[in-house]
Amino acid sequence: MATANSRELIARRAEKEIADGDYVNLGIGMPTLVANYISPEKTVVLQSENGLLGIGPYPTEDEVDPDLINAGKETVTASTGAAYFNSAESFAMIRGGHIDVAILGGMEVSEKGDLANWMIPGKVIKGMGGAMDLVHGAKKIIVIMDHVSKKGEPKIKKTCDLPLTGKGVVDKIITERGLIEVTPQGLVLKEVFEGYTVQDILDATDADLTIDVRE
Amino acid sequence: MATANSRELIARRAEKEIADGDYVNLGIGMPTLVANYISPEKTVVLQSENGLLGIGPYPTEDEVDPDLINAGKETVTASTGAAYFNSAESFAMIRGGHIDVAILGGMEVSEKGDLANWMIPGKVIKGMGGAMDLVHGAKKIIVIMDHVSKKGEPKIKKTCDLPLTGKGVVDKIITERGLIEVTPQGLVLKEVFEGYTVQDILDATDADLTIDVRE
Amino acid sequence: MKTIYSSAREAVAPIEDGMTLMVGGFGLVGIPEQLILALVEKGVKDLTIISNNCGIDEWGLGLLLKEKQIKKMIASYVGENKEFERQALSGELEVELTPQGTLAEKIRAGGAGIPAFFTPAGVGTQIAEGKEIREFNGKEYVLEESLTADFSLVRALKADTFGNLIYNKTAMNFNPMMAAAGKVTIGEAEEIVEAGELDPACIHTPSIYVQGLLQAEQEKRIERLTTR
Amino acid sequence: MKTIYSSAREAVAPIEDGMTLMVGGFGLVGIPEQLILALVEKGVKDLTIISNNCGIDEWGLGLLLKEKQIKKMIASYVGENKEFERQALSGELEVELTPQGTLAEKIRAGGAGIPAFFTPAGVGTQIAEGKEIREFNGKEYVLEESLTADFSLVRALKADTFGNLIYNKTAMNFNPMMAAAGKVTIGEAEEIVEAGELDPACIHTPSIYVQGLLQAEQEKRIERLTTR
Repeated sequence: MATANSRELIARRAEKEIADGDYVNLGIGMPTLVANYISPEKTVVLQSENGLLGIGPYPTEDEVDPDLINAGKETVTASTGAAYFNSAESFAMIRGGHIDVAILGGMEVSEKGDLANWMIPGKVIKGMGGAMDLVHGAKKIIVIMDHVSKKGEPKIKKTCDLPLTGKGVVDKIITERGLIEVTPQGLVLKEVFEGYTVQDILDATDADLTIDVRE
Repeated sequence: MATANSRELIARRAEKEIADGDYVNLGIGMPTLVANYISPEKTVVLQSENGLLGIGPYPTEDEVDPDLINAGKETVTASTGAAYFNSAESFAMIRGGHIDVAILGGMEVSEKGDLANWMIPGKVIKGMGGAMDLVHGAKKIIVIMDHVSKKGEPKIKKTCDLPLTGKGVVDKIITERGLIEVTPQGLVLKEVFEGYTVQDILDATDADLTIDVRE
Repeated sequence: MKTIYSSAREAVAPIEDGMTLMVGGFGLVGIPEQLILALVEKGVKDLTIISNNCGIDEWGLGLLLKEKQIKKMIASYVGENKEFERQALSGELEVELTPQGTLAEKIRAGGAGIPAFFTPAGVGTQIAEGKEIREFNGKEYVLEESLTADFSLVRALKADTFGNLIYNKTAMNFNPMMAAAGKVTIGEAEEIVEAGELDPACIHTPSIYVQGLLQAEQEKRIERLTTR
Repeated sequence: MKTIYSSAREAVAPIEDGMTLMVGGFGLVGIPEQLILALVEKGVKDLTIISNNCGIDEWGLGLLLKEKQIKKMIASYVGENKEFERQALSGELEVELTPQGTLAEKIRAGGAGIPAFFTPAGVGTQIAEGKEIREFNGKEYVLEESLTADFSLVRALKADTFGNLIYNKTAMNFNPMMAAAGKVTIGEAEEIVEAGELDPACIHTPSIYVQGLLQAEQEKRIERLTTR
């Protein structure tokens, strides 16, 4: 499982996928951390699918408004230039291709870019929330996750075993070990992170990988 | 053709179809006149499909705002408790069955309640505007028109010859001669107005009429 | 001028066993607190509830669940509630999980007289099983049908006496679409003001969608207090 | 922070012959006056224009028509314009008339990623010819596909530097849906204010839909001056 350290590394690398001026949706959990590392040089607007464009920092105790939360139900603030709207408008933004980047967590990703991240059969069903809409809407879908499961099993596989969130939707996968792009020709390993080798990644991946690592 | 007098008579009779608390859409032309006769005892909210709920009186010269018009493109005012919204929301109200009464003009109405009121083949095509949406949305569709055309030909017919605005959509027809209800059993003459007889109406109508006039 | 109820009990009086209700809110934010409590008190049963979530064990729709008043739940995320889990697994509670954007759009469509629409969400997943799939411009979409309700219960910041509503910040969420999709919509507002006091250009729910109003204080419990 | 153009000419520079444009407004109310004038000046041709109306002979989209810059018009009502009549009857201009609510919904769907939806408007009329008809709950509906555009030109009362827009009264009309349905949307605003000056709860078009801004005075010609 990712250490605090590797979570920070993943979040920092994911931040580089965000360009100045982008509108970004960050999923619940590790993706939310990315917000902490957004360069002050960039103007980035964070969308929250419960109806806020322009998530600000967490509030001070005095600023807490119970009616102002993010999609993870945490109390937040609104940034300058923010807008509130209803859930239909929020998903119009998402589904309509207006979000530049969505960064989501993942349980499994297939070599075709299928994503499974919403349920484990036999375990309690919690629901997909906005994930199934997000994977079809944002211009770039980045999955950030541990490279292997808690049991040490590969999470990047030829095909997903878990029920899908979306088919052929992922553009990039970032783990603590490296960065993999999903291309029409299959998965391409583009970056290997400190402390790992190409072989480490091949061993921990259950799908064909083309190696195209720039030094 | 309807005289100023008969137009007033029709408008006054149409007003009786509006109940206290109703949300009403009045079409362009004669239907717009109905607004002049709405009883001060009733709270009636007039919807304008270009994005206003709560049409007020025409403005004084000082009040004129070029950005505030009705669907007939006349300058208007907004009444107390009004709301502005976009055209999609406006037709959501209409299509979604939220308008209690729509009062529209007509060129022809068939005995099945088909309405033709938007084009005459060979003549200039102006477009249907919101009429095709309105006839499917409002809970009660009332057509007000002259009983016969300028050439003296019946406008209430077995079937419409003109291109339809909607099929089986009209609930009541009010003309200067009387009031006719459209029922699953066909057209029923319910009221005969001053100056006309049942026979006058039968002669000027090209469809079967059941006579059910209460004295 | 809309009916203004003197109590939540009076407002929910016409709600009967077996009805379908839409209930606004995202998590506990923007839920009509007093109307939910009145439904619990009334003991109305076999409800079908359409709401993004199902409250928590001790608040919001979780209270209805605890009293086994809900027969079927249509929602997108129900992970905050242990009793939900128990009833869903034991088969006591019927559950229809819907992607959040599809849920919002199905409700919006219901209020807007659109019976069905195509959406990409869920294509290639179990959500699309048994539903029509069609390709437009080389991409696959699934046909989803609209939702309406016998009653919609929504929570506003302010209402005016005509029934216009405005919502507070992210407490808006599903409330406006639900207000439009209910055959009868009751707006629970923190404050009811005279008609004319709200800016006509800033109305979130125009009065046409609202049949009754209730003024009520809100507890606004916080699920995840997060501060700097 | 969005691109703020220093002139309408600069704003329309990337618009090319043969493109599809959405242009906001109902009648002459809420039309982006200076952007339209700049299109005339630029002389761009073979445009497909999606707009509820087509201006009048001497103002608004009527000016583009006069210069024969429009190849195809998608609109709901075009009765205010003699030159339109002439070009439509002579076959110079292709015309696609669409019920107003269907037009608004097709544009809304385009911006919202909904490729098609069912609507009752037009069933049993020539509008539905050649289109799929399907019954839901005993009523017939016609399948309509969404619309998008290369550029959307909208007119706002105020914009902030982020691109949030608010509209004035009934000058809102088609503008918000078009702003969302344009691949590139240019907002012509009477005033551009600093980000933070607009109330986040009263934004009609959130900044995500807007790519560029132009501040410009508006003539606001009145089609039918009616006074008490």
